[in-house]
Amino acid sequence: MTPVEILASLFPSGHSVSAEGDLLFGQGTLPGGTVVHVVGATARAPIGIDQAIRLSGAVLEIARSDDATPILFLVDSASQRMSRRDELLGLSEYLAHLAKSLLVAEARGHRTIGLLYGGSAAGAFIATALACGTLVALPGAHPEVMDLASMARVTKLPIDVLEAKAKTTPVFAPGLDNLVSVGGIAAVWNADESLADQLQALLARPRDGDDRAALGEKRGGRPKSARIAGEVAAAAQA
Amino acid sequence: MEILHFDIAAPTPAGGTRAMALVGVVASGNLEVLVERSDTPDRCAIEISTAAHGFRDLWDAVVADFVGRRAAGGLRIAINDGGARPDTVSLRLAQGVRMIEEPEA
Amino acid sequence: MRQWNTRKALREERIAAGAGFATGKLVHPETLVDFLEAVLRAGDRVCLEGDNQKQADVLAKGLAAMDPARIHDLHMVQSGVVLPEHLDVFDSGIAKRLDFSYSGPQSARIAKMLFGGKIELGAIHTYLELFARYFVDLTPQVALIAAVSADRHGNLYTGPNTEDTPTVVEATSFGSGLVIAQVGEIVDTLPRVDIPGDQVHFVLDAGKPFYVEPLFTRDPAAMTETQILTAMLAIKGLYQPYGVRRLNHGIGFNTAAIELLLPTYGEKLGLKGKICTHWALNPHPTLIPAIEAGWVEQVHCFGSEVGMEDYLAARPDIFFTGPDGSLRSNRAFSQTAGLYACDMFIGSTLQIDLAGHSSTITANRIAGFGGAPNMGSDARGRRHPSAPWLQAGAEADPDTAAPLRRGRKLVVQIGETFGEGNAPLFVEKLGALELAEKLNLDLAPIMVYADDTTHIVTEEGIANLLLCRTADEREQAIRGVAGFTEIGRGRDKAMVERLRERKIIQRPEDLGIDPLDANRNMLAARSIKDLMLASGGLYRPPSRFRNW
Amino acid sequence: MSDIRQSWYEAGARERIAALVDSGSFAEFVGPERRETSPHLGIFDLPAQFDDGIVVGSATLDGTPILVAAQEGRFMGGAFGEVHGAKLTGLLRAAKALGRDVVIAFDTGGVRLQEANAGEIAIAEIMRAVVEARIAGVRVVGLIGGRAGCYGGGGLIAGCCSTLIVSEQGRISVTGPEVIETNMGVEEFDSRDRALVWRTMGGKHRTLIGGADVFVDDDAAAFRDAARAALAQSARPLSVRSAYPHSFALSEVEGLGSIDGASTSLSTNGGGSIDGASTSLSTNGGGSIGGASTSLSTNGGGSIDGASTAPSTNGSGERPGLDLDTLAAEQARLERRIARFGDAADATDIWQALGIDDPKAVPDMPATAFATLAAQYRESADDAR
Repeated sequence: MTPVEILASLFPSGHSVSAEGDLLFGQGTLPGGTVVHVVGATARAPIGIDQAIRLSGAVLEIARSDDATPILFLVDSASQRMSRRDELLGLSEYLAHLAKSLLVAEARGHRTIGLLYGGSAAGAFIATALACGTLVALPGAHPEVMDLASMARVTKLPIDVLEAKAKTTPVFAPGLDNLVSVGGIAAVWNADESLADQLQALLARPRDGDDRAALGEKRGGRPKSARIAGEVAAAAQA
Repeated sequence: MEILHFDIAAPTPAGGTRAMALVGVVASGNLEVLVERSDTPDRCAIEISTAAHGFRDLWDAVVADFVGRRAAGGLRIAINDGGARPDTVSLRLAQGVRMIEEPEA
Repeated sequence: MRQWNTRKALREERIAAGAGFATGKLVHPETLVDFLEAVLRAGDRVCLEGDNQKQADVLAKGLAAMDPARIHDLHMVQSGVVLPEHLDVFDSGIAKRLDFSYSGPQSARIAKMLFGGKIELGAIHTYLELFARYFVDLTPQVALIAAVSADRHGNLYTGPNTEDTPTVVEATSFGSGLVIAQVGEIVDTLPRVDIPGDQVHFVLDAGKPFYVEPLFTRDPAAMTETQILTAMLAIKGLYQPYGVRRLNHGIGFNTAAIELLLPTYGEKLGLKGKICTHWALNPHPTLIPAIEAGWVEQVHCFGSEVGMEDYLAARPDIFFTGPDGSLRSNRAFSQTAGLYACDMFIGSTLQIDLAGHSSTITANRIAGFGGAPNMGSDARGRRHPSAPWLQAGAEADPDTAAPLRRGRKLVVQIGETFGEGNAPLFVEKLGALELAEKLNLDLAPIMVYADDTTHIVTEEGIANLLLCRTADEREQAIRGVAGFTEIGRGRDKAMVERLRERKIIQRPEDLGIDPLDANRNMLAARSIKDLMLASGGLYRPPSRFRNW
Repeated sequence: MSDIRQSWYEAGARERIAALVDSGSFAEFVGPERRETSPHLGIFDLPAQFDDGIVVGSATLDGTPILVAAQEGRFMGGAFGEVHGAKLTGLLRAAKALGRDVVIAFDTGGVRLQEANAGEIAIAEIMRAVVEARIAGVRVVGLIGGRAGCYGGGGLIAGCCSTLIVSEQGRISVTGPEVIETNMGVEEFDSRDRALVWRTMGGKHRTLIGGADVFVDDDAAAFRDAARAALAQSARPLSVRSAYPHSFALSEVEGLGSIDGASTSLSTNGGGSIDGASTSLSTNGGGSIGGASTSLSTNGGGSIDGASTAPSTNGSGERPGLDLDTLAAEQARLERRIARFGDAADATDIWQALGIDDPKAVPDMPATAFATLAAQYRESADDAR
């Protein structure tokens, strides 16, 4: 789906979301009357310091208000922008700041929902979609942490060997199913049904902590994470 | 991974009271050696996990030399090998014994 | 009537042919290839200057770009086969025959070309030996050399990297050959004159400095505990008992570790002033802490080292420097110093056999020798006594009356029992022998012959071959320090123990060294940055060695 | 050889923890004897490590209980895999529950390729856990000076910490030099030009632009001192924390905080740095300056005056939990950075713009001299992090 289609399905009565370069800002009202803030990173564009600071600025502005309006983050990005300038100026701080903005907004009562409808990768994925309280995806989304070609270079394994290994485990290869298996994506929405309904249903369920490791365990993609984290936390509090 | 097991007579029992010692790191040309206590003071059990296949003879020689030189009795040793040279293996084994024999803080 | 000046006449012809591409002595850079084709003749004996460090790289490129239909079958007589162009000329047929010393970075390709018959090999020499032949039967007809700068008369400034240049020019120019120099710039006044202009016939302004390889920089951060252990063994088991003051070190990590242990471990042993005071050595950055701590009285250098220039200029009491302040290195003289005036050579190798022969040549790599066979050999012409030389001589030959007994240079091979890629240091049969068989050579390319080798140091201990009286003892002494290699595991354990009682083999514990004490905190510098700081900021390491 | 400086860069994870905390106080959680190794490396026939490359546990620092984690940069480049990440997540969740400060010694290339998806989610979980702990008033101090640097997701986690302590060797970045070169070409970034790598990503540059708070020499004792100073400012009584479980209004705790901060820093700095501490208290109420002066004074004297003149954006001697004001200040700080330096082609241009006379000399400066220079010219992050 395109952002236009997504927004139309989410906000049938209209919205004020507009593009600023490859970024989106604005808001819409769900059929039930709930106002939702929208930010977005679109068009498979890389996220550099200039994009990150603009996005965090918008999120912090929303977070200031005490009205607990949800924030919907539409994501179709590349990885973080790979350039000398971005690293020179401290891209890690900008991406971390964006993630912190989303997390603090959430702590102040704003639900944060990531909607991954295209690609996203590496640091950009972490600072946007994965920093939301709930991450859902649309069919056809194609997140990747590392592409197989790069992985082949580093592991010195041929791509076909990697592809064969990828069939036995979701833990390293790109793709929506794999990210669902490790618990990174809570649910894949149905593109043929009203996105507004699906978002309203999601917002109606209270969010209860970070359940990604539990999901990863249940779905078989991350067999040890939930248990190990639990054991360490218990040992520290013993 | 190739897994090798050795369980051999060790004339000198290890001293000290520490339950465990860990030396080294799994990196190229390096290895980690985890030393723990067993309840057989006259034997030393060693388990090696290595990606370099086909060097059992060499490990045999290194392990025999180690048990002959160091107080290895009553120890249970687990090794994760990153392709270390025999001299590095010897050094880490010796460091492991020294560490488990150190007085507890 | 015989003409007695045909060589000079030929040189005049070459100069006249080259003049069309030059203004005075200055070659027009854009016509370099035409110029070279004009002054060279097919079959010429050519010295293209380049050793393990500096390279006449622009002239090498020009040479490789010539038309092999015009200039072919050259006989290259050069110290180093280092740049790709050095071998390209053989691929294209411009050159045919090769006499050389060193081929580090090209060792795999040169092996392939030798096996493929692309190169007609004269011999692999040690530096001093090849220099000697420049004056006897390998005198170049054309020399292509490199300098820092020239003036309009062709006087050359070679800077700290003088190295082979005076030797090459001496042989070529006074042997009626043609000398062509590439320089980084043309100046009105040189800082100092290293080569007089009347020995130089053409000068090419390359517009940039010649290429130099920082070959002698060993990063202390990469030094292992095992290398430190071998260094401790060498200091306590050899330097101290023999009182070695005049020496040369190889370029490996083990000897670099020795340099870094002098101000710490050496100091603790009370050896300052008693060992390692006079050197024939490239300016190793790892020697900086020892120099700064007052251990070193004098160093003569074969060449310079990238980044060390300002440091060397600031320490003229230690290094040989010109009126301009910069280092004057000279490979031929320093090699002579290493042969005659040093009591010890210690270096690493790739393979040692059961007799004690060593070689850096393996089946697929021909790295050449450089200076090691010269430094690592006993000078039969030596006549001056020194304590280590006499002591080693007495150990080797206790029966001859002292006034008639030759001393012995200490020639020490130091290394770990397993080297890079877990390749064993000790082998039944040297790769050099296999190579000699494959190429039908009269001589296997041995780096240090068994009868020159006096000691072998590994992490397992020191073998003193001077004290061995039979071939069998010698073999077991070598097996006795060969660790877990097949050679080591094949030892006669009882005999090795007997050799240990006679101190032919000394283990770390025999020397009061606990291998577990060998750790990186003992190094006087643990990083390149430490070396830079120890030099007071005078040492400026190349970017590739930095982590700041 | 106890008088020899222990290099932080060279030390392993366990040595770093030993150097950092009170002797004998460290208790490890899910240690190597448990053999909780990566369930995924075997797929690639790669050897596992018993602790999966991270050590986590509790300890005391000058008697104060802390939680501590150290990554082992030599095992798989310190990269985050499933188990590795889960240990840190668990530790941070405990920190929030206990209200106990955390010290993390980073040494990582980012996500572990062989378990990339698990590692990526682990980083997201860790960042959330850091932020939630900080919101609850816990201080999370990051130490960066290892071989692997702090790259990829590690850089993002570091960006969530309350204080970063860095040495010259420490690199903080998202994309590594080799990856930039591979993807964008050698013209964009020559990864073999190590001087370029360090002046773009290294500890000195990060200190100068405010990407790190405290600069220390490559010395384990200096890291310990700096960590101690950073933690000494966070002694917010637990009662205050629980009274305001989420976002503090700054004014409500300001007074209490600064009194608390003053007494703490005076009592722990001791000796020669009291002057520095009292100076900074009088000019800006402590804040991160107290930490800076302590670490500077361990590197040799003469730098305290410089430190005390550094600007502060927060008048409070106490750092509240992470809240909107903190992030608003950080937003302004990061926007200002782009406005000031966005057109710089090289780090040296930025350093020049900061007012440093001879920017080319910065990389070679010894730690003490650099710390003095940095105290005068750096863009301080202060509390805007």
